[in-house]
Amino acid sequence: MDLNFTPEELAFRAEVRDWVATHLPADIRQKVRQAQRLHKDDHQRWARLLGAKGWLGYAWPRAFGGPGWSAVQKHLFEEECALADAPRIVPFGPVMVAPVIMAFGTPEQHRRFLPGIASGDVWWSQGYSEPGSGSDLASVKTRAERVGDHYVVNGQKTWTTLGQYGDWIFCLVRTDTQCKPQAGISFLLIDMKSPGVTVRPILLLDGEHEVNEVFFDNVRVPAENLIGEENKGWTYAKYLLAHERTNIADVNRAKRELERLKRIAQAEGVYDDVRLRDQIALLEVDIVALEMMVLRVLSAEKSGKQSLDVAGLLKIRGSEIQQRYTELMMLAGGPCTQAFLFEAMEAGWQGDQALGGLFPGGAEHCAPLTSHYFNVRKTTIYGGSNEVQRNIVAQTLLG
Amino acid sequence: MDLNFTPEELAFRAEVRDWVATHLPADIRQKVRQAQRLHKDDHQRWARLLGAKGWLGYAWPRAFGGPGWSAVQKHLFEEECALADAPRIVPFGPVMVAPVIMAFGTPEQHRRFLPGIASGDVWWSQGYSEPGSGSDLASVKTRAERVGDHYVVNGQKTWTTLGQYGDWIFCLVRTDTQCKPQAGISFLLIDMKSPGVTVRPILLLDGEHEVNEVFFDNVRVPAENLIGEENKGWTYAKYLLAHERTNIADVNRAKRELERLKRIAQAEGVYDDVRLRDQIALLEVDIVALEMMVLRVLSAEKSGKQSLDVAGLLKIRGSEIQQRYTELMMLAGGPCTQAFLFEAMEAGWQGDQALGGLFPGGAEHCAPLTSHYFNVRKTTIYGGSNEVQRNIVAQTLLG
Amino acid sequence: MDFDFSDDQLSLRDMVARWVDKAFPFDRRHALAKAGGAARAVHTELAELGLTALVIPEAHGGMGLGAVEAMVVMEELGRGLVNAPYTAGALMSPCLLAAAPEALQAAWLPRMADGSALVVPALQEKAARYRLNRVSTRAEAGTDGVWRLSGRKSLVPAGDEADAFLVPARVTGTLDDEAGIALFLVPRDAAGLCVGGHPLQDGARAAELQLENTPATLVLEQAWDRLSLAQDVGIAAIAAESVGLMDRLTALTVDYLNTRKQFGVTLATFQALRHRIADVKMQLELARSMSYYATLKLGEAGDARRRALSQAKVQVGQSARFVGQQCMQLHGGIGITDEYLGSHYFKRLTAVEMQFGDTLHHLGEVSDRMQATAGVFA
Amino acid sequence: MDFDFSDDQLSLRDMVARWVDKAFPFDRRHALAKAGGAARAVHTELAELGLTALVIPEAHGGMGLGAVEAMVVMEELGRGLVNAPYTAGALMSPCLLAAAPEALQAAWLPRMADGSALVVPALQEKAARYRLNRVSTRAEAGTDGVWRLSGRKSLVPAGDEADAFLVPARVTGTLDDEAGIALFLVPRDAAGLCVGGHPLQDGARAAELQLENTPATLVLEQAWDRLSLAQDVGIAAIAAESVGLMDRLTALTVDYLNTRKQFGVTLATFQALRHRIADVKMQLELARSMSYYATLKLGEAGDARRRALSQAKVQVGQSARFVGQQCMQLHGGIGITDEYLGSHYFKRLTAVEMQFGDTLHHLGEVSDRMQATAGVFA
Repeated sequence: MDLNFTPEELAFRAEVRDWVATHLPADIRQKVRQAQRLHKDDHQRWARLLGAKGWLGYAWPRAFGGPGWSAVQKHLFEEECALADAPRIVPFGPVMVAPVIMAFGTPEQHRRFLPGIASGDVWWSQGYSEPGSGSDLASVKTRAERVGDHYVVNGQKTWTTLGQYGDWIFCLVRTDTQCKPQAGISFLLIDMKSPGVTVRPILLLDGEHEVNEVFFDNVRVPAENLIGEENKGWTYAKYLLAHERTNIADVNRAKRELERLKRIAQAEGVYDDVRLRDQIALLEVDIVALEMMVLRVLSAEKSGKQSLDVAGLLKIRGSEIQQRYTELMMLAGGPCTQAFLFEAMEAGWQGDQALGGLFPGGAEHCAPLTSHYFNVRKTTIYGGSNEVQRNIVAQTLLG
Repeated sequence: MDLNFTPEELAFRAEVRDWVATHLPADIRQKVRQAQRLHKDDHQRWARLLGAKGWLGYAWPRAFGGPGWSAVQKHLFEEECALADAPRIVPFGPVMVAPVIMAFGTPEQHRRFLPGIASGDVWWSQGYSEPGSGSDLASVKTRAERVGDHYVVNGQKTWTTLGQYGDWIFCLVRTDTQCKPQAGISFLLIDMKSPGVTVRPILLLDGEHEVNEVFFDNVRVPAENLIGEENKGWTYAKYLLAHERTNIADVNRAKRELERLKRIAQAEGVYDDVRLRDQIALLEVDIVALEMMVLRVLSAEKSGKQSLDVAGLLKIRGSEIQQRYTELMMLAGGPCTQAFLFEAMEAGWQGDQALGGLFPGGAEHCAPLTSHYFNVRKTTIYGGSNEVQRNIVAQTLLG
Repeated sequence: MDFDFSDDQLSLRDMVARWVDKAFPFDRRHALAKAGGAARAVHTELAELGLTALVIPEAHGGMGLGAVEAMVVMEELGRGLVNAPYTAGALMSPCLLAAAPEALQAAWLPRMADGSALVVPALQEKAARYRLNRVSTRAEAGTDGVWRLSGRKSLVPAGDEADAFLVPARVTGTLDDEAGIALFLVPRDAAGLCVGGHPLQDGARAAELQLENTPATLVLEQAWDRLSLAQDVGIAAIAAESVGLMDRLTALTVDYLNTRKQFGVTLATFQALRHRIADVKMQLELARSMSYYATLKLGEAGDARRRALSQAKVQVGQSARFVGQQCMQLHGGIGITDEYLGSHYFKRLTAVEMQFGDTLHHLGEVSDRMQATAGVFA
Repeated sequence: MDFDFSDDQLSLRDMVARWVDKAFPFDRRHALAKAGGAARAVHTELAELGLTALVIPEAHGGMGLGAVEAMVVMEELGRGLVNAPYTAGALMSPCLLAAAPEALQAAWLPRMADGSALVVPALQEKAARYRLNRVSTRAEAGTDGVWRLSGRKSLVPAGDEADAFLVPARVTGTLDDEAGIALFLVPRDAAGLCVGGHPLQDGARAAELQLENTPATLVLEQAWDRLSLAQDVGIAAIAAESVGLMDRLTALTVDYLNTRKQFGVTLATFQALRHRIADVKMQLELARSMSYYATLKLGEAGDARRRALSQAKVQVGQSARFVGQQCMQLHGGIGITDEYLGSHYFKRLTAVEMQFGDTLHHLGEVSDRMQATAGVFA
């Protein structure tokens, strides 16, 4: 038992820290630090910088051009990126579809798709959820009919995060309607520039355009874009969901946001108010406990001695903590966070100078706080709702 | 809309207050105030005093010798008793079985059983729960077979509160095993001095003897002790449970205990500790809100204009509040409440003088606090567990 | 002790509910919010219903009704998610002006009653957060006998649509002194007044006021007690509004649980969700109880009223947060979209908790005022 | 960064677990508690296993093992619900004596290691509640060079079964001064010492000490840092014990849910109860994580250690309360009976929360020590 990283791990951390400090563009860093709106270019500039370094697919094995890092190294990389105010890596390409392509794709598919993902040049989207399927993912209705050497796809996906930027989308589609729901699903890669693909924005309650509906109207998809076998898609989907769990707790970002919460409370003069401060202290305990739980998982992966299946707990706790720190930021920001300026989410917004110097939000940090609180209501819903996660946790205990 | 009681109601309250102040024996009042152990004699002395005044059956209609009070008057009576540190009325006779006897018993049964209940002379016990039936009350297994003009009863009841003092017990018994669980139940009154009745104590986690198991071994019960019709007992049982709901929130006692909590916190020097004090303030809000909810029910009963079905909510909230004030009392009492002296529950215990002046509990008020915290864990379990109550509340909303 | 509504009160409720049904559907509400939250037109419609006259004395053209009627109206405005400056303009301002010299009352109250004038309080200073007594705006009487105000007020409801503002300013004393705060009336076209309007997160609209030697009419010299009362009137009003909001949001959620299918069955079949909606109902009924309490305690003297109103705000704040968050969660993805009605109830419930003091603030108020006994009749 | 246990640590765990299985069944535990909580015999058995020697230096007849081994033992003692004065006598006292003059160490540590002597700290003063620095017991050096103590200590673990006490007393300074507290050793047969034993709610035993000019041996003159460290050793120990307690109580509850039938099906089929047990598991794993954290942070310098240990105590306190209460609730009536094993786990979990400072106390400690950054490696 040892709480310290090894000298090798510490050296690795220092290397990442140095590289990120040098390469993360100052304007992007500033946006993340202020929790302002990131645009496609912001995401993609950072992705390409990581890609050029070979770190965008930071969880990839060497065989596919990845760095072949250990679980601890991946964690340290994520932590350093978070602490340096780097944007989250948009996961749909490098974290989600890439492992599926590696595991179940053909060598030809590897050659065709992985380089664009690794470089950050090709933007992938996710086509899992449908209007009728939330937690019940297997109830996929989007139909793909084999016609010659193509599939013809008709249907609708939804909640497609940042799908407005997507070049490609990986989809669960129904290729057999005569069997059990799970048995007739296939995993298809679709070029979003294909005729018949329409992306329509869904505004969320914070007024932001983050997710989309994607419609497929007789979209012709070459059969070589099928991953693995027809009707075996559910297997690949579950494999993907298992990989999505990496960094599910997002504790590194929580540590960063806790620091920001304290900055906000100080700036607003309430850091020494014992009532609010106690809430921050409680959150600090929550975050340390979550981090220790994450480290226990890493240690178990590292040694391989004892498995530790707490993915459900990490998802539940991580999302609760995200919601809590945004809530406390809003409360610390005080009544003026209730002012709503859409422009305040943009870098370059002048804060107190807006409205002829009359914007009430005062310091710039207050402007997005309520929007963020609203935005993260999603975290306990998506990625398997926390209710579904509790089902899973209970299943492991009770059978 | 008016928050004030009418002059008549206030006059009634004053009458009750005066009478209780004059008649409640000082030694009993002191025990209740110190939350010490009450014995049979304590309960029965108070019951007989109330009985002599005609107030033991305080919810009874005039036709059966009760005072015929309105819902508000009943509430005011309960409140005055609580505020004066009177013991709770042991409900099994006057509150639980009496309404069933009144509603479904024969005139002969009225004459035979009600006077003893009204006077406080006859101690009744409850025979509902069985080892196999907790929330699932209808799964009664205790068997009553009709043999001539008797029933022969075999089986076991459990959780019989204060059953060690019982003269009579009302029981749900199974008289038909060939039908649906609810359909074969009868409601039988059994003399606990009958041969074959054995009462065995169950100690609860606080070490107190409050509940019992009651065994029936070929107990012969005259058929005239059957209430209503054979196999219709489930109807009567539900009627009883509905009546049990009266005062289910026990908010009057909560108000009294909140006062005691503040006394304890002051005595222990932590009333001005903002952390603990905030918890007390939150509890105060909870109690006011609960009281308002109770008053809304009374108002609705009084006017008959709009029904207000919040019994489940009152049970849930009332029991949670009971648990919370005992928890806060324990925390306010501090580490010395962890000392355990069985004698400390008794009146006449000398507090700091015990153990040759070395008992750590210090002020007498600290000694029973942890025991009480343990004791009230039952409140969210009995009388329909809070989980069952949530089922009921949800049912009214969702169908 | 009686919580029944009178027939007149029930008629009032029905009238507001009918107006909401007919004139304030979600698409109108949504469009107003999208357009920046301007609500003067809505205020005018409420005036046409007679609602802006509700608590104004009959002598000044009002209906002279009381706190219970205000509660009835606010519940329905909440249920209908009506973003109008009703609490500010029709309840708090009349309360403040009731302490004004008769002439000033006569000049403004009739026009407020018929809706031709909208007067709103400007109580919030940014740095004060929730401390009503932290007033840094200064008032000085010039040699010409005219009071002039300098300072800044934030989050003034419907500020750039109002005709005048009721502005507390410090005449004497240090920053937090309760004594030394006077109340002034400032017309929107006053010299040296700059008004910057902006939308709010809940779809309503507010403004920042900048006052520089702005001439003002004295309403009340020692204004502290009256300010505190007016804010408590506001607390009772938004408590009632919250009950309406929660009532409707719970109903929406119940409908959704009974409709939405997953795994081949409706969500309402899942016990964990059933228990959650039971918890929601609990918080709703506790809040409703405390909304009644708040309204019925408004007439009590100083500290007893203050304690009761803060107790109510603590309960309503907790309930608003719980009901809002849990109803969003129970809806899943659809609940958090802008196009869905429910998310706007959630946003308003969020704002309510932070209006006139958040839950922690009022918990402090309760804690500061605790007495040996507690309860409705303590 | 490695949370695997070594083979030796796993053997140690097995050894304790085997002893619990064989020698400490529930009926023995129950009988001991009923009889007043005397546990010296149990302490002796633990000594026979070598466990009392665990952290005592090899030079003094101990095994010289560390905090992780202590954690392993405490988890198993918790799982087995073993009420022995192990935290006090085998972990905290050796920590305190490590700062004593060599001769004093030589006089006591070997006997503590072999179990022939039981030495326990007497840190609690009633009026101090959880303030370790609030020491009113006075120490005065007589003209004969002998220190004499006067004062009173409460809740001294296994007090009337111990052979000696480690007693902090004030030499100089006012009531709360951290400087001016010295540490003394007082044998139980010292003149002027009155020991009154009594049972505890959790089935263990403690004593009240009354000292009147009681002669004592000086252990350490400026004892504050060492006292604080020893209490943190205690916190880490009961954190580990709590994990064992919760682990077993959760397992008992899982078994019960899978066995008990209501309405014709097992309780485990009810989703609301399934989600509750998931929440229990959450609290258990958070507490386990923070128990590791507490143990691994014991070696850090003053304030960093203090902060970490208080963070751990806050988590463990919350978890202990939640797991204890919910597992009782999930059991229904059977859970709260004296004859059922589970209720005794609940009672011990209740005591644990109030030992060495309750959750609110340690939240204050965390709050007082917050820094800009936070986290395991902050």
